[in-house]
Amino acid sequence: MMNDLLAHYGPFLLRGFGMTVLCWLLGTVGGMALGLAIALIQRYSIAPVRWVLRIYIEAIRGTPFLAQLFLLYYGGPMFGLRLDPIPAGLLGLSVYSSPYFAEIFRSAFGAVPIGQIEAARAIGMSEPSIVRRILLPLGLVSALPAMVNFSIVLTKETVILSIITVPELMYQVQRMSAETFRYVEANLALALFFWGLVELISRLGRRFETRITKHLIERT
Amino acid sequence: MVRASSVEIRKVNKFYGPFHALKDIDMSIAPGKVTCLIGPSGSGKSTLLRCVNFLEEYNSGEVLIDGELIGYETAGGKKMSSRRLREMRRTIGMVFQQFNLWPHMTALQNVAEGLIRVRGMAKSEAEARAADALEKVGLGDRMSNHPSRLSGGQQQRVAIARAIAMEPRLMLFDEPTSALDPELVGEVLSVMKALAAEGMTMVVVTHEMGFAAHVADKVAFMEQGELVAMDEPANILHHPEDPRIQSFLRTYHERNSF
Amino acid sequence: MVRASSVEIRKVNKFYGPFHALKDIDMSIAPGKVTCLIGPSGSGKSTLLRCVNFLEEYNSGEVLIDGELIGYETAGGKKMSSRRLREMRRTIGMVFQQFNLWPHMTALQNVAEGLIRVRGMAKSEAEARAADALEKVGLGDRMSNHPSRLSGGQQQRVAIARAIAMEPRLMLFDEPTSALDPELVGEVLSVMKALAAEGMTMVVVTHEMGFAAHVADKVAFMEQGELVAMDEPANILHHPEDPRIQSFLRTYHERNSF
Amino acid sequence: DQLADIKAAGKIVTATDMHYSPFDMIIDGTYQGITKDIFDEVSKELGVEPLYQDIPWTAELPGLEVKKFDIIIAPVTITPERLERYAFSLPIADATVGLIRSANDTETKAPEDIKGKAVGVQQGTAQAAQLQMFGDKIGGITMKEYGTTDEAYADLATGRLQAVAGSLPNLAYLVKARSETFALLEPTTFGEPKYFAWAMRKDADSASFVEAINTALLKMTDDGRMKAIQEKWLGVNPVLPREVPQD
Amino acid sequence: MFSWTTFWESFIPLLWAARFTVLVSGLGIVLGLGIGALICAGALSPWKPMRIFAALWVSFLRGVPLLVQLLLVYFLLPVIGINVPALVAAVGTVAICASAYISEIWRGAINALPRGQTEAAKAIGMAPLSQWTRIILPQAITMSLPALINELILLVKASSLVSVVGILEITRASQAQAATTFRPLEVYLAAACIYLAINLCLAGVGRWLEHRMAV
Ligand SMILES: Nc1ncnc2c1ncn2[C@@H]1O[C@H](COP(=O)(O)OP(=O)(O)OP(=O)(O)O)[C@@H](O)[C@H]1O
Ligand SMILES: Nc1ncnc2c1ncn2[C@@H]1O[C@H](COP(=O)(O)OP(=O)(O)OP(=O)(O)O)[C@@H](O)[C@H]1O
Ligand SMILES: [Mg+2]
Ligand SMILES: [Mg+2]
Repeated sequence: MMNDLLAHYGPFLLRGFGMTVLCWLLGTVGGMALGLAIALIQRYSIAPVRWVLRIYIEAIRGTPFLAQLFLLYYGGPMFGLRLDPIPAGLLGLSVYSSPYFAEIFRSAFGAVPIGQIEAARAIGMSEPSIVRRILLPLGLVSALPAMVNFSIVLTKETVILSIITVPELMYQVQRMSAETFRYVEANLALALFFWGLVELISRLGRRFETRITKHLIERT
Repeated sequence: MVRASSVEIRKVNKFYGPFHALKDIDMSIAPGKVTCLIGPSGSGKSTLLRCVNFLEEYNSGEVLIDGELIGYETAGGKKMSSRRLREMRRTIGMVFQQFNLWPHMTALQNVAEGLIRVRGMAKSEAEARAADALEKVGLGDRMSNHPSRLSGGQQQRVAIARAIAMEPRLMLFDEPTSALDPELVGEVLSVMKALAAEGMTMVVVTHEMGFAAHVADKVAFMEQGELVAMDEPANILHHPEDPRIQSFLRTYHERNSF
Repeated sequence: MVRASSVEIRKVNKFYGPFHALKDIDMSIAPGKVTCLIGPSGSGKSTLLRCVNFLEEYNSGEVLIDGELIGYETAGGKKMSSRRLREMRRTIGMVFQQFNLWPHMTALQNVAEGLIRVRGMAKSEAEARAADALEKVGLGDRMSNHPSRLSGGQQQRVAIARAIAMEPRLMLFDEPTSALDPELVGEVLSVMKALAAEGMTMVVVTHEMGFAAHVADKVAFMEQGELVAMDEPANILHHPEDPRIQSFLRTYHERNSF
Repeated sequence: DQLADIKAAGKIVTATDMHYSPFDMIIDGTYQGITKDIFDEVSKELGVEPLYQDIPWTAELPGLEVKKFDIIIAPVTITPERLERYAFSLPIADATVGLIRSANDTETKAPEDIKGKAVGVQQGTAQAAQLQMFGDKIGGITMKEYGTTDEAYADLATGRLQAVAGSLPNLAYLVKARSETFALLEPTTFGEPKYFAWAMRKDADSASFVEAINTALLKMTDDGRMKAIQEKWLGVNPVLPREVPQD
Repeated sequence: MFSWTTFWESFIPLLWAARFTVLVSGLGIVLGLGIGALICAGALSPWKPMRIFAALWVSFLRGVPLLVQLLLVYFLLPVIGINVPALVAAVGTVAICASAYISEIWRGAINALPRGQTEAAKAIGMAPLSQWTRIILPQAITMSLPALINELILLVKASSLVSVVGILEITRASQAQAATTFRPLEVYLAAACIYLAINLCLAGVGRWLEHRMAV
């Protein structure tokens, strides 16, 4: 029985998992890039631009992903925006995650002692260099756990992509449990896949974290 | 030999909220000269120094580096473009009172960073240069330590090496020897003297009168945001006219004799 | 009048990885005495000071405060309970080389905090006390500033006030006057002298020979992790036998005379 | 014994997903629909108070198994696989598959017209299986599966789909509510007849309870109460089998 | 096309359901912050068993989806004889799950605190509790406020999952509403507006705190 189940649904689940990982990865990378861009523009631009970005952040951050995705995919065609499920899903994930990453970056930048930035300014380093060489590496120390946190939250938000028929893991699991009523097995598979993915992400996060904090043990 | 910069400070005022930190400061520093800023704690020395490279925005007046206004396009006008400011800062070095080393880089990387990013040197060349500068301040054996693994004096020397490696035409030192022991102060001073001889203008905030007496071309005494006097070291340190300077120096002599 | 503590350091060794930072240090400090630690940068002065209140774990040897071992239950044994360590630390004050002020509190709160949390004082009483301590170091008018709004010297004085307000029986100073101007050094020293007279043992890392000469009962000279000599100030500063001390002092004299 | 326990407690604990019109709905904050009307009567027959709970579909079967509720009154289509695992009541409504199209679509008129078109359906349902079979028979369709019917309807409105298959009662109710957007294909049903029923635990402890429920349902069919309810909500009175269909 | 009537009419049932969203996420936040601080202290404690416990806590609670956690608490605990009321199960699970994320955020901020800050506190013999409440957390919280508000907003939205234990909150109510009106777009938009209103309050509090705590 169990073997039949595996033989029949195993490949679907695996394919679903692959799609989940792909969506998560691209969505996270897209969201981080957008978020970083937002945080940087906020830092370096004039007040009106900052207000606009503020509104963007609060509007996207304050509303559920489900509603956003619904709007984008099912409401989009009303305004002439007709996307296929996967592009819509990736765009949705990136946009949805961008304000969170933007805020994490903003708080990370705030944690960098001003003296260290001044030291870079004083030698005439350009702002892009300062961001790359000082602000990001130092800010990452405080931001990394929050970023890992949110990336983990995002893995779970990918299940919402099933409502726009992206064939990710949740989609396959729902299908399996609806067809066979083996919801325990199906959800166990779901939980195991997710735990595996989350463990992997947090392990990688921890390893990276020890690498960047190793030298910061400060002395007085 | 590089050309040293001149500094011209005209009626500079700085407020922190209601607090008047700099009051109509006028000062002019000829190229290649060493000027020491002395004065009581909280008198505005660091603030003035930071106005010179525009890390601190002054509220009125003018600061001219080599005759060019820094920070503003015209006096009292709008701020200059950040690109132009950056270009001006490339010729100005600074050593901070709190060092401000970058904790995620080794001593060597701290020094090489500016050479690579600002002077556009190749990494290997920059590191060779940085190693040289660290040798000069006696840190040849600690180049691969991160700042958190250095003693106070060692950190301060890295900060000094970082600034001199950039070969600025104007150097601003904020108490560059506060964490150094007497021997090292001597060494660091000789490095600084050599720089001065090579054609570098220096403004040094210091509490070390000995240093002021030996190295400075001019000594400026500040108190409560005012420039009380600026003159040859001998005139300030040996025959001061102002009673405030007299009392300031009296305690110094008492303390340092033994 | 409080009772001052004695400090007894026996064969203390400290390693940072392979680096031998303290080598078999032996030192004994009688209650109520002032001991100055001098020596080149990186010689281990800060490290030794930090071993005395066990902020730094020593690897072997013993540090006894008033005859009681700090940090370990028995020499080389397991660590003492954190409650006991805390109790011992309550009688030991420390002023750090980098001040370590708490940036989210005003000067007044920085000083009052320990009185409230550790000494269990009522807030109003603690603040009155804290205000007193700040007055003593000349900061009566800056009590409500946060550290980021204070000059280097002002920050250092807050750190000193924070330590003395706790009325410890043993005080550890790591270059307590590095950011102070000569006049203030005088004032701070007189505060410290008064404390010593009231019965406080002091260990002071300093580069100020004048201070060592005037205030210290004993001067200890360290180099490369070793205690080279420890004696009356006159013997160390005026007639040093060890050539290392001689050369160290020579540069000092050159520098400070003017 | 479950039935004895229920009678002793004086109440029967149910679970349903209250968003499947016209069976289970929340209108103005109160629970209404075919299921409720029928179950109210069934409870009366059993002489106990019904306790209605809104539980998302995902949690219903697990909850049933750990005895959080006595019965799932969400309409579940009877299929052989499901019969293996759960006890079903007698059918309470027709679940035969039907099709809808966009109201302004003039090309798709009869079920056969969906050949080669994109048709949406809720994934894993009996209706999906029927649609699949029908599609194969008429020469292939592009079937798109959705988590719930809501999304399939939404996608029909965007024009990504040309038709959506579902259980007839649900479709009929939808078309009534949004006649400007959706229309039924004629004839309204195709494929094998299917039925909705309620799910209970399949063990000895529950056998008498299942029996009692079925007895009550039969009684209602016979005395016309069932007919009244069906007509009230659907406008028609489907003929329901008098025993649980086994396929 | 877009039905404004449905949109406006949706607000009545949705606002009514919002009570539970606010209740569950509000209590969840308060408890989660407290538990999060304890777990964070555990993760940084010098005592190894404590660190391992904290690591397992975080790994389990972040690894298992909140939905599954809720199902476990509500449906599996009864199997071993512990029956918890739905609301308690919901608040408890949400708080415990949140604590894992919150503790990680604070751990990051604390890592970035200069070591000298706690050394100064230790040197005067301050007890660990005071070190935490007076020195470490105030600075860590200020530093991590934006990230923390992020998390709390996620929490408000994640509280929709408590509908599996039969609590009718906003998302659930909007699904029901969508199913009766067959106009999910309008209904979800209305739901989004209510979430936005709640979350704007949170963001506002965050901004205000950030402003206040800045020195
Ligand atoms: N964490 C560490 N890892 C490795 N080496 C270290 C570490 N901390 C300090 N050191 C080294 O130990 C030596 C002693 O340092 P310490 O801070 O005690 O010197 P110091 O006498 O206080 O010097 P200064 O006068 O410059 O403050 C230095 O050479 C320093 O580089
Ligand atoms: N951000 C600020 N807000 C308010 N007051 C400030 C601020 N920064 C500095 N001050 C005040 O301005 C005055 C001048 O400070 P500055 O740092 O220039 O003194 P300084 O001469 O360098 O003293 P020191 O020798 O102690 O370093 C001080 O009284 C200080 O309290
Ligand atoms: Mg200063
Ligand atoms: Mg030191």
